[in-house]
Order: sequence, then structure tokens, then C-alpha cells
Amino acid sequence: MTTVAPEKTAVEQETWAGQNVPRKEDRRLVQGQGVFVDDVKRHGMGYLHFVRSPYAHAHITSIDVSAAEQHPGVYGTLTGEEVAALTDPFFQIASVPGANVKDYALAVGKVRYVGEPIVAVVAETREAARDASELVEVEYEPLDAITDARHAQDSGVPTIHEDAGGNLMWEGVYEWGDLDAAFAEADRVVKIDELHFHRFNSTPLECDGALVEYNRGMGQWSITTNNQFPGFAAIMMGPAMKVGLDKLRFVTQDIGGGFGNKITSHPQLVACCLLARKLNRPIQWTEWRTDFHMSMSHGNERWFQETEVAVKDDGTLLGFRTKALDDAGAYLRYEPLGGVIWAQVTPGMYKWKHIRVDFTQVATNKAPVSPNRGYSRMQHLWFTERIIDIVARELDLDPVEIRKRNYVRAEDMPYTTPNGCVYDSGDYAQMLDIALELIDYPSLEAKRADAKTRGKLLGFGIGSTLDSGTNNFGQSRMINPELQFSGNNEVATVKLDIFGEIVVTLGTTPQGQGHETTASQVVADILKCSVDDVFVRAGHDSYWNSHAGFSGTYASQFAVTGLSAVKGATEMLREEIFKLAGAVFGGVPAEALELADGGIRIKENPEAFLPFMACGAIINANNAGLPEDLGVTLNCRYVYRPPFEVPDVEKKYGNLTLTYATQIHAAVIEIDPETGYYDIVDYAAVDDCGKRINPQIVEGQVMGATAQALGAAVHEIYEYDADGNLLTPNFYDYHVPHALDMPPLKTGSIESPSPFTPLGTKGMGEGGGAGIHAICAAVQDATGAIVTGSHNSYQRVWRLLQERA
Amino acid sequence: MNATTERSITVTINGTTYEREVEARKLLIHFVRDDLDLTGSHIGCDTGNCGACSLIVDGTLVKSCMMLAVQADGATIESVEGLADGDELSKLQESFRAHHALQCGYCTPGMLMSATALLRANPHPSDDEIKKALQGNICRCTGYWNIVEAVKAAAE
Amino acid sequence: MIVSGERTFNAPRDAVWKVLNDPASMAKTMPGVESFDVHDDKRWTANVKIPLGLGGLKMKIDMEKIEEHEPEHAALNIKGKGVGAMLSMQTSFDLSEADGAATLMKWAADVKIAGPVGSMGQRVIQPIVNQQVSHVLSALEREVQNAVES
Amino acid sequence: MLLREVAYARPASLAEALEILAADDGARALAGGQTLINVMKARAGSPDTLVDLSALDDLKGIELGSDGTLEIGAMTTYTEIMASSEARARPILGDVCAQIADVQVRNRGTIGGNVCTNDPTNHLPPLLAALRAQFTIAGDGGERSVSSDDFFLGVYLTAVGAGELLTKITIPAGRNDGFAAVTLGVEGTCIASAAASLNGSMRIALGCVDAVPVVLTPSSDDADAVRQAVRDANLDPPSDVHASSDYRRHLAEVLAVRAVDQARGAV
Repeated sequence: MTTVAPEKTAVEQETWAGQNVPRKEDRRLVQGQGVFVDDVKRHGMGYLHFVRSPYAHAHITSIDVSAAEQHPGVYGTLTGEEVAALTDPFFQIASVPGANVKDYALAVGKVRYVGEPIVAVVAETREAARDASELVEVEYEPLDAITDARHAQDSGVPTIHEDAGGNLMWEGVYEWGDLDAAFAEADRVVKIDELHFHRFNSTPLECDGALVEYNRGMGQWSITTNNQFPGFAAIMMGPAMKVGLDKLRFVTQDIGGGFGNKITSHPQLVACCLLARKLNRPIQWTEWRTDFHMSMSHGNERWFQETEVAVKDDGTLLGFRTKALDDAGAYLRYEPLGGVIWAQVTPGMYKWKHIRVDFTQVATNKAPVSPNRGYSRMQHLWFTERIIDIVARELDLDPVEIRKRNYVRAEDMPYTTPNGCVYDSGDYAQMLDIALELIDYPSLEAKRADAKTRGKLLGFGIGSTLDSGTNNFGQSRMINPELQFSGNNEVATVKLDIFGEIVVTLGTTPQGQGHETTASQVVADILKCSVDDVFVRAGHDSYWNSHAGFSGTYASQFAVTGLSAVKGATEMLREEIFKLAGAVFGGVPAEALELADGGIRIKENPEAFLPFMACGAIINANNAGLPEDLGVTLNCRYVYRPPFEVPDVEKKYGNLTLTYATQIHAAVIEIDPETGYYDIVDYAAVDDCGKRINPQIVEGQVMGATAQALGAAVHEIYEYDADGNLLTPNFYDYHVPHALDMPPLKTGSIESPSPFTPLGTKGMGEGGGAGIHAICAAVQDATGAIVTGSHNSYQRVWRLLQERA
Repeated sequence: MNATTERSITVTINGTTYEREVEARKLLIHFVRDDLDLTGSHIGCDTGNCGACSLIVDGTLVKSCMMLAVQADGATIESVEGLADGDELSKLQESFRAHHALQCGYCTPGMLMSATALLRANPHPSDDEIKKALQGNICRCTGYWNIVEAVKAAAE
Repeated sequence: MIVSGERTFNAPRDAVWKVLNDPASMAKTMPGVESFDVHDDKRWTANVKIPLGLGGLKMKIDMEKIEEHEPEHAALNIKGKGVGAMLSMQTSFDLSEADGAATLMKWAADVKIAGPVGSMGQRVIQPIVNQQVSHVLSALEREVQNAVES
Repeated sequence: MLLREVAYARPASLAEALEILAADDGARALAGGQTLINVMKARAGSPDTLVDLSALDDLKGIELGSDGTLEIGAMTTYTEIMASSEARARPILGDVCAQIADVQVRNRGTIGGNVCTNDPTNHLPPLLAALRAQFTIAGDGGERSVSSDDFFLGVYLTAVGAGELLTKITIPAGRNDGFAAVTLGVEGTCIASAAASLNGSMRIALGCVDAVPVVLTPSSDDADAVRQAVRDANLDPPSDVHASSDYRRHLAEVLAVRAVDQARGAV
């Protein structure tokens, strides 16, 4: 693996920020001492097993749990009927018709996808719960299934949600600039009938789970879980369960990967809560791999139809229009937010000004979709990149040249997009050059010729990602003007404890991003101490009171929201330490003081030194005689709130995200034309996420996203048959890459600090989309066929070659 | 010996001997995690693909989700909890940390067991030998590159 | 999954028809039948254990005759419920007289399998179904011969 | 992930194992368990009794006869075959075993389990069919030997009947063998495979295109004849999410040619 070292911008070597500090998390994780949800036990807990639907679409005519309840070791059951009686349907983000969808913790009256939970059985052991679940008698009246979003609105197709009056869930028209003028000005209009972005997700190795306890006296639930966005789960669960949010305590420690796929477990969590109360015992739920594949958080499958692109002969892109059709699956669990999230990156990396997207989202009898690494932007960015290479093909232009001609340039930054988003900083052309250098672009044709002599077809492709981070939740109003969300926030508390320990509490729910480490780097720089002196609590606990409405770990934002909160809280603490020391030293002004060696001293008189331990002891345990108006607690809570306005809902205009980390990937593949099998023989990933607090962690995110992209591009797909059976329900048929599948990787980076964030950082981690497109482009280059799908299996590539022949 | 649905087994894990009654149907991984509370080894799939449950049983690397606990009767087992010597991390554990070879850490215990088995059999593996040895362990966070680097470094 | 085919029996059509419509003899053609109940001339139930090498698959199979034009055509609706699998199948056959007092049977079945077994993948299930079908057809052949000879 | 209740026995002798199997038609032999236990986890199959063969040492081991014949015990693992100097008499065996799944599976999975499972995605059924292996089956009536043509009956079904066990696999001498497969990713789930053996006449066995390996004996070794032989077999391969019937049919031709080329030493 080769690496091009970052161009060192002004990273002073004495700061912790910018260093590859080994992760604090790792010492426990490499010893198997992490605490993951399934590791947690309670006395007398019952194991929950869900009875799931074998049908994609059916009426439930009867449910009989009596035999199951008689089974030895069974504590009890929960049915959809009970759920409907005890809870309200989940709040819907959508406006009508999607707003009318009734979604409960368990299926009520009808099943809408294979794997949908119908009944929950709880027993003394995992095995007993599983055995008893087979005794639950469910009678179905099967209905035809809809598995192809393109036919969800045909006349005569069954309606999945009668309450919504059809299978349309949401639709909206986005139009910016002057399309007519653009198409009038165009030398050429390139038409693309249909492009398809396939259904997959990141399959975190740990599936979902929870251990839920009910405190009857307090009417409160403690939910130990690996949900990665407790703030969202709480606002979904509280109203449904008709309880205040403080009745729902969310606790996480280590989470075995999330990638967005662990945001929407709230239906299962509600089932656990109801059973904990009904059966008066802790409820343990472990989701198995097949359950996850069948029912949890698939990425948005999207079609782009009747696309028209207005271009000049020289390759200048003026604008495009398209009809985007999004497959939400059977329920709207986070949707239809995907119907607007893509707009964060409306023009991709390009300067076209005139854009129209008619966006439609429909329901199908497939697993509900939810955020997946690169959520909704990935689909749209792939689409814009596809346009570029298809236009390049039509106009016989070089894919590198057409990109450079149309990229937003470094000197254009900050760049306001046609829909009012502001790209904060970056230099796409420079990144592309680094990528080309890494794969030795000039030698490509020679390599192509060499491959030919070996009977192989060589292909080269470029992909890119704008990793928009730190959402302005005001964009949700474009989906539903009634919604009262806007802005974003994150919390951190930093305190100096009685023996001088620096204790940091985060609102986030990390799943491997190393928050304990990067947070301690930020704190150590401000308090002039070692990262080893900083203790960052692992995980999340809503009883720590260190969270806000949008707390969680999702959507590329920790480096901005989380670390800015840490910075804010630590600076508050520093100020208090100065105040305290000033008072203790008898009215010494702050300017005369400085932090050093884990304490504070008088600049002119270093002998006068107050170690943090003394500061903590004085405030917490020895505070007699301190000035009444001192106003020092050494326990500082800071809420970071990014600078956002509420977007213009009418014009669908406004800044939707604060930062734009960037990745550009270049891939070289060799295809065996007889079988369609191909190898990725060379690969480069170049990253720019502004200031890097811990370059090694950033690089790890780049690598991980790249690997997921390559898996998705070649293998990973949630494919259904016409009856709605999932054909890839496990890792045997859903092939995720293993070590032998990984190509040689070359990484590079530049640092364009964000002018909009306190640390110059940009949220990052969702760069995978770049790889998916790089492979598509390489397949197109090698086969000479226009690639219209994001999933290019060997069979697909073989067919492309057949069609060409 | 008659067929029974339950039996008493004795296993030695990381030097400690355990005697337990188990159902014949119980997988070794569930026995280790649920009955013995050794939760370092994990479960990531249903089909024996992911390797998060990898253990070394009588010197042989196995996936403990494709072995019944009763089949381990009398066996000597090594799990991730036994790799470090007190507070002293093993060379591989240190190397994983130094090379950022883990993110969420869920696959790491199994990955470490596979790497440990590899270096015992082949102290100086090539990159390809390392990849081949880790093929049965799925990681969704790292893309494996840093893991291969870590194993290589530990071998040097 | 749709499977279909043709089979010629060296027997007159009414004989073949009789076998195909006699639950008792049909029972003998089905794989691993453990018990068989006839509710009326249209509805039967069989408890079968389909012999799969990795452990037989127990199923309760309800059959209902939904079309019948003696002696040439009948269609059945078959629903199987087993732990590990749900089977639903529409099948029909058409009998026509062939040369030499033989009978040509054209048959087709639309088989749907859901549940864990269904998730094992078509490359496994399709051959299993084909194999079970060929067993049924050979058994049918035997039954027809027995019927003719007796 | 959770098995249905099952009884378990680990007999100390072949006779004892056969006795238990004969007594209980719900009993199944447990070899390496690398397929069976997964099927049981999914509850797609649930034997009443598992007869663990791991204690039967006479089912393990590899012997090389003076005439070059290999006798491999059914309970011999892939790893043992890969490491065996005797097995190198037929190098293709170790080469193909090294392509099966991963280290952990190879450490427990056995040659006998692989062929008795006869999952269409398994590599060894077509390979052993091409190699003209003989399969020794023990039952209460003693031993019988079955040719590969008669051994494979269907998916998860072989000539090993109720109350019987596969004890050993005999592979005649020879060296000119080939194997080719297309899998999901590197050495992943098999999409299609072909094995070839040129010892006397060329013999090809195709995998993953039918319930059992499809054996072909082309008129000659050249690519056209091999392709023709595959076409003449009128394959009707199953379609699944990874490969349609026609793609599998096409791969069978390509892989047959590659396996033959390897057998001829052309690659």
C-alpha cells in the first residue's frame, strides 16, 4: 500500500491535533474487553425472538400464540394487536400521502415484506424462544407483491398501505436556474433513458440488538442498545409509547459498526419496551444476520429516468433534468428524507447552473430503506458522475478533460450551488491529478496493450464523492413544511474532577470512529496536557445529560459538531481554571497566568504553580473562603450549534450542510472477456477533509469506505424475486469482500481547512460512492458499453460484452 | 455411547477448566459467550462466513459457530481473552493498535485468533499468505489493508 | 419457479385419470408420505417427510382440486406448511389419447418455496424440485401400470 | 442461528456408528459440520440425532498404494489433504482443497462431508467425478464400492443410504488433471466449476450446473471438441441470483476448456 503524505499545512508539531495518536479504544478492543450490546446480561432476563413473515405481502387472517405460550420456558408473547392497542403509530416525517402510513412495532393486520416482525416471543433461553416461535400459528391470505418501483404506480397493482391511498409516498419537483435557456443554449442534448442505483447496505458485522429494563416505580425504561442515533429513536419512540423522552434512557458503549444502518431500530426497541413492562423482566434481543438482511436498513434503490443533459460541444455542462424514482421499501422509517438529502450535493462537483429533478418515492414489498453510508447523496453523485462519462462518450471527450473543464475550481471557493448550498473549500482538479499520478495515468495505454496480449480488457475509471457533513435539519421542511426541525447541535461536557482527572463526556455514539482519541487530542491541546491525562467516557448515556436533540454519530459530522463541542467545553473549563487560579493566587489577572505541565502558574513566577489536582480539590472539596461571585464549577457543558438559516421551502433553496469533504478515486480493472470476471489491478483514493485531527483515523475511514464501495460495485446487492423473497439473505450469497478480494490501494490527500468550522475540520467517512462509480466507469471504458447500473457483477459485465458483440 | 440431547462437558479455556452441562444443540460460540461469559469472541453471521467467532481449539483455528459445544468436550481452547500476558499485549495486539488495524473492533478478536494461528505456523508470511490466512474473517470497517500491514509488522 | 413436461403412459386415458384422481394412489406417488387424509373428493391432506440428505423436511400439505373436466383436465392448488419452509404450488395436467392406446400427459406446476429452505438459493432448490418431480412421475408410472394390470 | 433440539452421539467404532444410524432414520452423520451445522442453524434441515464421526480414526488418513492409488479416509480434512505428501501424488487434490472456503473451514471440513453433502457449489464432487474416484460405503451388510457415476444422486443426496456411512474414497493413479471455477470474489461461493482428468481418455465433470456433477467424455482434447461436448450435454442449469441458466451454460463451456487445458499441461 502506497501513501502520498498530506501536504503539511501549518500543523505545529507540538500540538496533539494532526498526530497519529494510537487510539484509546484499542487497548480494550484488542483484548476482547469491549462491551457490545449482546455482551450485556441481567438477572432473570428473557430472550426475545421475532416471528417473521414468510410472505412479502399478505393479510394476516389469524394469529394464535397459545401453543407458544404453553411451551416450556416461555415467559410471554407480544402481538401486533397488542401493539396497536398500547401504542400510536410512529410519527411520519412525510407529508401526505406518506404521512398517512401507519407503522407499528409489529405488523398489524397485514405484512408488507418478507422478514417483517409479526409476533415477539420471550423465553428463558434463546433456544426456547426460537422453538416457541415455531408454535405461533399465523394464517395468511397472500397478496401480489410489488418489487419493482417502476411499476408501483401502475393501474391495478395492489396497494401496500391502504391508508396512503396508493403506493406513492412522496413527490416533489426541484428546479433551479433556467432550464429552457440552458437547453436553448446547448449545442447538444444528451439523452439517457434510464440509470439504476442498486439496493445494498453496509452490513455492520454486529447486527442490531438491545437489552431493555423497565423501572415500574419510575415508569422509565433503560435501553442498552447499539442504536447509533438515540436522539432520533427517542423522538420516534416517546410519542408512539405516549411517554416523555426522559422515560427512555439510552445507553451504548461499543458498537460493532453502524454506517447509518443502526438508526432505525426503533420499532424493535418499542417491542422490547412493551415486553419489559408486560413481563416485568429485562428483555434481551439479538438480531441475527439473516434477520438483518431481510428487514433492516437497506440503502435507497433509485432510478433516474428520461435524463436530458444540456452541453456545449467543448464539453461545458450547462444543466440537466431527470426523473428520480426512489424505492423506499415497505415502510418509511427515516424516509422520505432521502428525497431531499441528495440536494446537499445537487450539482455534484460541477459548475452546471440549471437543474431540474422530479423526485418520486414509492413503497414496495421489500425491506424498509434507511440511511446507509453516503445516504442519498451517493445515489445522486453516482448519477452526476455517470452523466459526465456518458456525455464524454457521446462527445468523444477525455473523461479527465471534461471533469477538469467543469469542476468547481479552488478559486471559486466558497462556492454557492444553484440551490444555495455552500461548498466551503477544496481543490478537485489537484486531487484528480494526485489520483492520476498514483496510478501512473500516462502509462495507461501501454498497460492496456499489455493486457490485450494476455487476452484481458483493461479499463480505467474515475469516481468522486462530496461527503457533505453536518446537516441543517431545516431541509426536512422541503419534505414536509409542517416539520419544526432546523439546524443541528452536539454536546460535550468537560470537567476537572476532585483528584484532577480531566473527564470528557460526549453526546455521540461512536461505532469505530475513535472519538475517545480525537476528543482527547483536542482537549490536550487546549489544556496543555497529555492525551493520557484525558479520560473520555466510552459510548453514550442519555442520563449523563450530555446530549442534545441531534446527538448521535451519523452523517459525517463528529469532526465538526462533536469536536467543536469538545473545544467549546474545554475552553470554558480553561477560562474557569484561570479564574480560580487568579483568585487563589490573590487576584492575579488571567493575562499573567499560563497553563503548563498539567497545571496553571504565574508566568513571571513559575514557582507559583497550581496543579489541576489542586484546582479540582479546591472547587469540589475545599472551597471555603472562595469569592462568592467566583462562578467556577470546573464542570463545563457546551452545546455547539452550527451557523444555519432555515432554508426557503418554496424555492427549495438554502445551505443544507456545513462542510464538504471530498474524495476522488481512480480505478484500473482487467476483465476476462470469456467470463466477465474482473480484477481491480490498480486503485487510488485521494481525500480532502480539511484539517485532520488524527490522519491515521481519517485514512482508516477512507479505506473502509473504499472497501465497501468495491463490494457494492461488484457483488453486494439485495435482490428480490418477483414474489418478494430476498435472494441474498446471508453472507453466503451476499458476498462482502474479504482480504483476498482487496486490490492494491494507493492513498493520497490534501488539506483544505474549512473556513466555517472552529477547527478547520470537515466531517468525513462516507466517501464510498466514489469507488462505486470508478468501477462503473472502468467497466464502461473496458467494454465500450454504456454502463447504466451501479452493480456490475461478472454476469452483468459478460452481458455487456455480449450486447456489444 | 448413547445419543443424548444433553451432556456434561469439560473444556479448558485460556488455562481455566470449566465443567458444564450443555444441550447437544448448543454451538460452541454460544457456550463460550453465554455460559462462560467470555464475550470477547463475537457472532457476525449465520452461515460460518464472518469468522468473528474464531477460536483455537486444540491448536487448530476453527469457527466456533460451526462446532457444537459437546464436540469440544475435553478440548483445550484459546480465545482473544488469553492473548495478552496480564497487561502486556501480544505483539499482534500491539501491532493492530499501532497500525490502526481496527475500527469498531467487533471482528478484531476473531481476526487476532486467525493471525495468531498464522504466525505460529508461518512466522514470516508474505502479503498473499496473510490475506489467505485472514480470508475467513470479515471486517466491514478497515478494508483489511491496515490489518495486513499489522500482521506483517508483527511478523518482522 | 415453473416446471412442466410431458409424459406418455402405456395405458388408456380413463385409467390414468383414475389414478390421478384417486387420493390413495396419489399418496403412493408423493415423496415420504407418512399419513394421508381425504376430506372429500376435492380436498386431501398429506403429512410428508421429504427426504433431504441433511435431515428430512416435515410438511403438512393441503391439496385442493380447483378444476376438473373428466377425463382430460384437472388443476390443483397445493399448500404446504412445514417448519423451515412454506410451499405453495399450482399444478395442472391435461390428458390426451396418444397412439397405441397410450395416454399423453402434459403437466405444469408453479412452485413457490418461502422460509429458510427458500433462502438456500435456487441453485439448491431447483434441482431438488426437479428431482422430486421425476420421482413423482416414475411413481405415477408404476401406479398406472398397477392399475392397468390389476 | 439456534438449532432445533438434537441428540448427539460420538461413537468409538464404525460398528457403533452404523448401529446408531441404522436404529434411527432421523440420524445423520456429523463429519466436519461445515455445511450441516449451518443448515441446522437455519433450521432448513433438522436431523433428530447427530452421529459425530470425529472419534473414528479408521476413517482418517491418506494412503498411497504402490500402484499410485490414493485411499483417503472420509474424515480427512482439507487441511490434512493439502499437507499430505501422499496426496501430492495427485496434486490437483491439494490445489482444489486450498480453494475451498477459508482456513477455518478447511481445518474442520472433510472430503467425505463435502461429497456426501453434494451441494452444487462444492468443488470436490465434480473433481472426484473427473478423477474416476471410487467410494467405499459401509453398512450392516458390510462394505460396497460405488463409482462416482453412481455415487451422486442429487443435491444433499448420495448413494450412502440410511444406516450407511462413506468410509473412504479411492482415487486411481494419475497426474494430468485440471480444475477451473468462477466464484463470487476470490475463492468465494461457487458459480460454476469444471474438472478434467486426462488419464487414458479425457474425462470432464461440470459442477454447479445440475443436481449432480455432469460427466463428459469429449471426442478429443481440443477446445472445439470440448465445447461441443458441453453443448451436446444439453445442460439446463439452475438460475439463481448470481448466474442465469444461460450464463452458467456458457461458463460451463469456458471452464471445461480451461480445466482440459490445465490437464493437458497447456497452461
